Amino acid sequence: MRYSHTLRDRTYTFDGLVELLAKATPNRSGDRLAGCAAESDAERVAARWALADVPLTTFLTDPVVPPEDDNITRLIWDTHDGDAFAPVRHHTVGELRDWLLDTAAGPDAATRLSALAPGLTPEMVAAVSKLMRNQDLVSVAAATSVTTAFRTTLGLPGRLATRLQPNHPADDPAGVAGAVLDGLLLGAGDAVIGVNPASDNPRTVRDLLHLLDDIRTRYEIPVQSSVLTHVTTTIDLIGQGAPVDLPFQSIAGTQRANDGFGVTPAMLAEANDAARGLGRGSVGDNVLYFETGQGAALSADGHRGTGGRPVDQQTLEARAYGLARVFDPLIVNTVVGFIGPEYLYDGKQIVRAGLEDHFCGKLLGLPMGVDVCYTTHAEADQDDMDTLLLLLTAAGCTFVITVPGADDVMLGYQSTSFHDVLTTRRITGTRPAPEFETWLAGLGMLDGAGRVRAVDPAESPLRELTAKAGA
Amino acid sequence: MRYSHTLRDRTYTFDGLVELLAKATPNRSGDRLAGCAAESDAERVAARWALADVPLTTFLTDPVVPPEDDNITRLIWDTHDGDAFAPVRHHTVGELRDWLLDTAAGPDAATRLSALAPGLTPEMVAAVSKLMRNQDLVSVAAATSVTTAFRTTLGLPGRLATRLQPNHPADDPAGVAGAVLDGLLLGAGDAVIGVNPASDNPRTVRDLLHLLDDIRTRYEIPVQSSVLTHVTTTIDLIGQGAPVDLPFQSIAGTQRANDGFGVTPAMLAEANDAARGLGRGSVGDNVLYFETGQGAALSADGHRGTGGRPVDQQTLEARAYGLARVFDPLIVNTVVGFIGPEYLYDGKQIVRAGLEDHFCGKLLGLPMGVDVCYTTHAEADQDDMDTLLLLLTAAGCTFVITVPGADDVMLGYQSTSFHDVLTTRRITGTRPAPEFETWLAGLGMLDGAGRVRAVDPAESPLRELTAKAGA
Amino acid sequence: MSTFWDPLRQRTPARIGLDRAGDAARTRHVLESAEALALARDAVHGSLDVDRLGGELRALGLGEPVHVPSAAPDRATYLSRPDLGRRPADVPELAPADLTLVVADGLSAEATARHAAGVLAALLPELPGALTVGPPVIATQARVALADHVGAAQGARLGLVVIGERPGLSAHDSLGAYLTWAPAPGTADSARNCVSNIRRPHGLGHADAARTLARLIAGARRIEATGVQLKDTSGLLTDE
Amino acid sequence: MSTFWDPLRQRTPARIGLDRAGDAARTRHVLESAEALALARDAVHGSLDVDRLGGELRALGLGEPVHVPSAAPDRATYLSRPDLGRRPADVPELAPADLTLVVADGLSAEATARHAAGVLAALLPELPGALTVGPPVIATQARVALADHVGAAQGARLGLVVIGERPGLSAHDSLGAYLTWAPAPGTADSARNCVSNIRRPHGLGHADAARTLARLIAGARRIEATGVQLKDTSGLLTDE
Ligand code: B12
Ligand code: B12
Repeated sequence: MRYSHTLRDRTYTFDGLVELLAKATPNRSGDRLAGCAAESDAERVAARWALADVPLTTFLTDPVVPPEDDNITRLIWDTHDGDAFAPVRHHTVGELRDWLLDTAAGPDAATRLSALAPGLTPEMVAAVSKLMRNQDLVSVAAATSVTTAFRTTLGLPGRLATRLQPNHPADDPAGVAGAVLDGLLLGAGDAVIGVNPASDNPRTVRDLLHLLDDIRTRYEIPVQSSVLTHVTTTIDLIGQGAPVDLPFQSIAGTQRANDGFGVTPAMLAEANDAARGLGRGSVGDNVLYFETGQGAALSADGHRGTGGRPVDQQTLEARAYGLARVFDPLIVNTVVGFIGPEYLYDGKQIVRAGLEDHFCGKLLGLPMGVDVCYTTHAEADQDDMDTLLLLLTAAGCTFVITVPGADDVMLGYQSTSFHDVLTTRRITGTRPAPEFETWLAGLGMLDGAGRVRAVDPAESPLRELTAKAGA
Repeated sequence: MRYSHTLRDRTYTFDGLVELLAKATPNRSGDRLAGCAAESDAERVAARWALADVPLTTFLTDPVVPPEDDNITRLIWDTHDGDAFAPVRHHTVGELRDWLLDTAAGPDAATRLSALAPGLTPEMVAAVSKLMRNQDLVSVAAATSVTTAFRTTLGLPGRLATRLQPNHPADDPAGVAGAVLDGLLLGAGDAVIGVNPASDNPRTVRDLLHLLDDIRTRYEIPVQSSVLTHVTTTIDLIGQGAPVDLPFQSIAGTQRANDGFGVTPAMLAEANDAARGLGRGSVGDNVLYFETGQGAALSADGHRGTGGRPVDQQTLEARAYGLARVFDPLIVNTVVGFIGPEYLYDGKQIVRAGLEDHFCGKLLGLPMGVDVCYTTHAEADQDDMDTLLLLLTAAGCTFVITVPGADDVMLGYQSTSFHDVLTTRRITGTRPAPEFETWLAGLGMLDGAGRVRAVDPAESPLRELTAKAGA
Repeated sequence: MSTFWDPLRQRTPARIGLDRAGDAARTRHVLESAEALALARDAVHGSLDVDRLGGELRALGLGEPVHVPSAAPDRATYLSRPDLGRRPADVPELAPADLTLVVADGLSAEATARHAAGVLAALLPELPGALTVGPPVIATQARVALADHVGAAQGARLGLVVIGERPGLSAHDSLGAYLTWAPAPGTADSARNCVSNIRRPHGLGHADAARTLARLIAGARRIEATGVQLKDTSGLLTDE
Repeated sequence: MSTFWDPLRQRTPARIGLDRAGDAARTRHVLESAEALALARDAVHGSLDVDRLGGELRALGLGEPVHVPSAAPDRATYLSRPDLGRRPADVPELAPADLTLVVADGLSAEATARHAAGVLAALLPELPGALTVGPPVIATQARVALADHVGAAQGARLGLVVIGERPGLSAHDSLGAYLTWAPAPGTADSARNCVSNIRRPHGLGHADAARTLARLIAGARRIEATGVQLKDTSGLLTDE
């Protein structure tokens, strides 16, 4: 199918849905790298006009990535819920935007948006996001509610949870424990305490699992832990009896890109079953943790779709959510600015992509978090992160990543700090997950207004937390 | 006084406060144009370290613009309140940041920050803002409260007011009235209904004053109006009995720049007295309306300070607030992205400057609003405006400018639309000024949740609003 | 519902009465604005067809038009360095005249191309015969203040610049006119008068603009000044 | 108060125990981070002293080091075009070897300059004698996958790249090592193994890194593969 639109005297044509979606995307370095970006603002607007007129049903017949080559397309199509789709079946992409904004502003918004989720495919959601302004992305996401639970309940309105990320460049247990203590004292960790191990040595991973589980049980903290090694290692460790709460895996939006990560849907299903089987959750049984990020598919040379054309990175990212939601994960986050400037050049592109990813994930029914972050080689700084963090909080983001001083000393990038979240919670009036909040209060860590007090760590009930780890 | 700081092996020196302030400023095209910007990130950081150590008392003895040449410096020094200054007198600039953040997070924040305002000079506030991240600027501004009143009460917590800006390229009364109707139907105008006349013909200005006053009295709308002509014209028109609520004037941060605008403090005092004398306010008697904006001084070649050195545009902007506050205005707004890319290059610079200006104004005790805007020649778009609007709302901004479809058809730039504010109010849970809200409710324009309903204008009690204007 | 707004839309180009999707404007309106922005950005970057405009100005009978480029070598420099746009690369040699006429591209060459010749053609008959008018100067990559240099070189008593105003979403072709008594480098903007938003259909027409300018010129000659002062003292500025 | 954190700060470079100003970190910490960012950005843009490194690598006794620039002509291109950094400008002619050694600047030339020679010097004695090792290849403006081209050209069974990891606020000089069985253009990252964060004081030391790599090399030769598989099947990877 060819699409076209005329602006002033010039007619722009787009050869198929893949090209149309790419050209309608906001300017982005990764799409330029892939060779699919619009060449001018005018071409971009023309593509948007044409995209606005595409009927949503087109996405059910016209694959962005051919199903015969791609298990994710098959999964998306197989799990599409025609009944849920009914309210918008006769709409175009442009009308879907209007429907979403109407619904978000109307009564029962959260219920109606949740009911729609299984009827939307990732490509529909990606398409509509391309017609939406930052404000629209915040507005609809804020009206959407997705709740999951394990030992804490996540995604409740008015809450902003955090992953406490206590990474260490040599996986030193005392170093990791020190960062966990710092985070807990600053009220972080209610989404997950999740370490990226520097090494992929299974014994190191097991040791870290024990370290985190010991801390949790010793202080009876209602949190879940995760060690972000490859899912196959985690499956093995579950088999060996290691205390696994949340198996983790990075995923991407095409079969080929996931092959590049060494991961298949079957592995994810296996990890899900294995971890659920352990029955370690207290208030819920969502167990998987996924990370995604625009650019991952292109970086693994897994970014091509129908006709061998490059698919834009934002559409591919939404497809990763299509994979994720099949497994009812506890948490998912995009690592938005993590990979580098070749995919998202500067603060503006990172902010926009963060809002898109959050919107798309949430609209598809995922408990969506964001690693609000950038690398030193991108044109961004902490001001951009402040901006994105505040915007995402307004959008009702489930959780964000937090590291000591916003500086990840192992992964080499900057995220948000424990302090940043305290500040944002105060500004926006948001609070941690309820179970965790109760625990903080029980330890005397909250002031009258429910905010985390500044305490002398030497006087804290947690002061011995690092002792067992050898510090 | 020379300042210096060593980073790694290199020592950076700064020849006086003027240079130090400029070099410590975030990267900004206007400071490059003026030739005072830092040459590298490293130099900028060095300047910030040095600035953090400057005692606040330095600003009381070491002028940025020499008092002998500049009536604004004299005004700032003459009106400085030593008692109010006491809590921070012994602090450095870096310690002031910590004091502000401590205070903002503590009890009675609004009271303590208000009490401090008369003790701070614009230069102190500009200096501390340079050490603050976007988040800090939002956090402290959100804790600060400044309330003023005329026919509506502005600046109350949880409120976001708007200027309804119904400009027309030929001052056509029906065209102006049409835009007023559009705005009122979308809940705008509670800060002011303010027209920029295309012409400076005094009769045109008088006609517009009558047009707005007729609409207001006919529908008993608790709002104030303003026709943004030169203050001298307004003074004349008051003399002639025209219905003037708020005299308006653009002001800048140096005597020379204000000379370039044809305005003196005496004129402003005269306008203030004349308008107060009319006693037209119902709930308060703040009557002046000022606009400012980074770059205005440089564009009028009025940007030099001590030693003939260029002063950075953000410090000069704060000095304009020092002038404004002497007159207890009803409203002040920076026109942040209005002038063009030669002063604020792109969305990032506009967002940052908007947050700085709002913070500085509010901390100095002003009822601070922002024209969230950009021009077509800047590297920015409506996404950046969405971002800034949401951030400012989180920061407790008093009001923003709104025009139909965000498109000012006379001034040639893009601001925010009535719809944008409705969306932002919904996302953030903010509401219009109380008197205006009551009026909206009385006309049946609000739904159960207090939000502006979509109505058929032909059925609205306001439907005849434009009739008298000849439409 | 939209019929309510139709008569008002005849009276203003403002985007009034946009349909709502929830609190926001509907997709159609959002795309219209995005499209307008893309086209307005083209207008900023467009360049003036000097030869064509020269032909039109020659027809005014004021002598051979002179092209004066500013000190800004290209559009990117022009946008970031207003100081360079405010002075000519070289000050031209011009015969003395009472009134210097500068036709400048400013931020919209489209505006200048469409309206400059028309406004001047309407203005010339309104000027007093005693006033000598120099040959039209076409200034490119130019700001308002560039005319101060030209006027000073010509020893003019009055400088008049018509210049493209920055393009907005709805008007890419709006012309401004700035009048300065005794033009000289360093003149403050408070010492000028301005007639703005000259364009069609919604702005000021060529004839109206010309009449306003003629009245301002007469007033300026009477009080030997332009700027805040001229407006302040002159009852003449009230429409007939 | 800060004494509480001192012992823990010996164990991690993480910015733990920052003093609060309200909810935020105090000015000192904010400036420290801003300073670290400025310096880390310098590290990204720094370039490798190829001659100096060549001298150190020559001392390993593996023959004359070969310099292979990638297809990315400069740093700006390198950062925006990873595809160019993944292939050599020209594939070098090299004598066959079992193990290809590539020393690449990656995102931190500082890391490569500080740690590459040390890690390799510690590794060589741990390798089995039967394994022939090619002359060190110094790759600039290079990404990990560039080594696939070199290894394929050498007909190598294993490719080892040591490469500068992207600099963070606290570590500008962290080295990564990537091992690939049967290197060939188009190899997926899932078919490699990685040893990362080689640096001092807080990361992996040269000797530890070399030992891990030696074990991985032994395992790879046994199962004739690297990647997810190698880790999956190998009990060997559990520390002694
Ligand atoms: C950037 C990055 C990524 C990016 C890579 C995309 C890109 N364009 O750069 C993304 C986000 C996709 C990614 C994914 C994963 N990564 Co990674 N990644 C990094 C990081 C932060 C920086 C790498 C770097 O600077 N390279 C230098 C530049 C110059 O090289 P490059 O050619 O541009 O980049 C290539 C390599 O970085 C490589 N790569 C990236 N990650 C990994 C992981 C493994 C196991 C391998 C073999 C290769 C590899 O892919 C890039 C593109 O070809 C490092 C941490 C660090 N401090 O180095 C972790 C790191 C290398 N990744 C790691 C892991 C575990 C993964 C995952 C396996 C996580 C998971 N459970 O799914 C996935 C899958 C990777 C795969 N098999 O493809 C670990 C490896 C641990 C180990 N010792 O084996 C590290 C050390 C971080 C950690 N400790 O968690 N990663
Ligand atoms: C940008 C702008 C400004 C900027 C100028 C700085 C700058 N660097 O551009 C700022 C914000 C400082 C400004 C201030 C004012 N402006 Co103004 N401005 C404009 C605007 C939006 C665009 C001008 C433009 O595109 N010029 C073309 C470019 C190429 O020229 P330039 O050389 O780069 O810019 C120069 C002129 O624009 C000039 N200028 C700008 N405003 C004014 C106003 C007057 C009266 C004069 C004589 C000159 C002047 O200053 C610039 C620098 O030298 C116009 C609206 C429009 N549609 O044109 C209003 C406009 C020209 N301004 C107007 C007014 C009233 C003012 C103020 C007097 C408001 C006040 N009450 O204080 C002040 C003071 C101006 C002064 N005397 O110095 C009116 C003039 C009405 C009239 N017919 O007289 C206009 C038409 C808008 C309006 N209707 O309200 N302005």
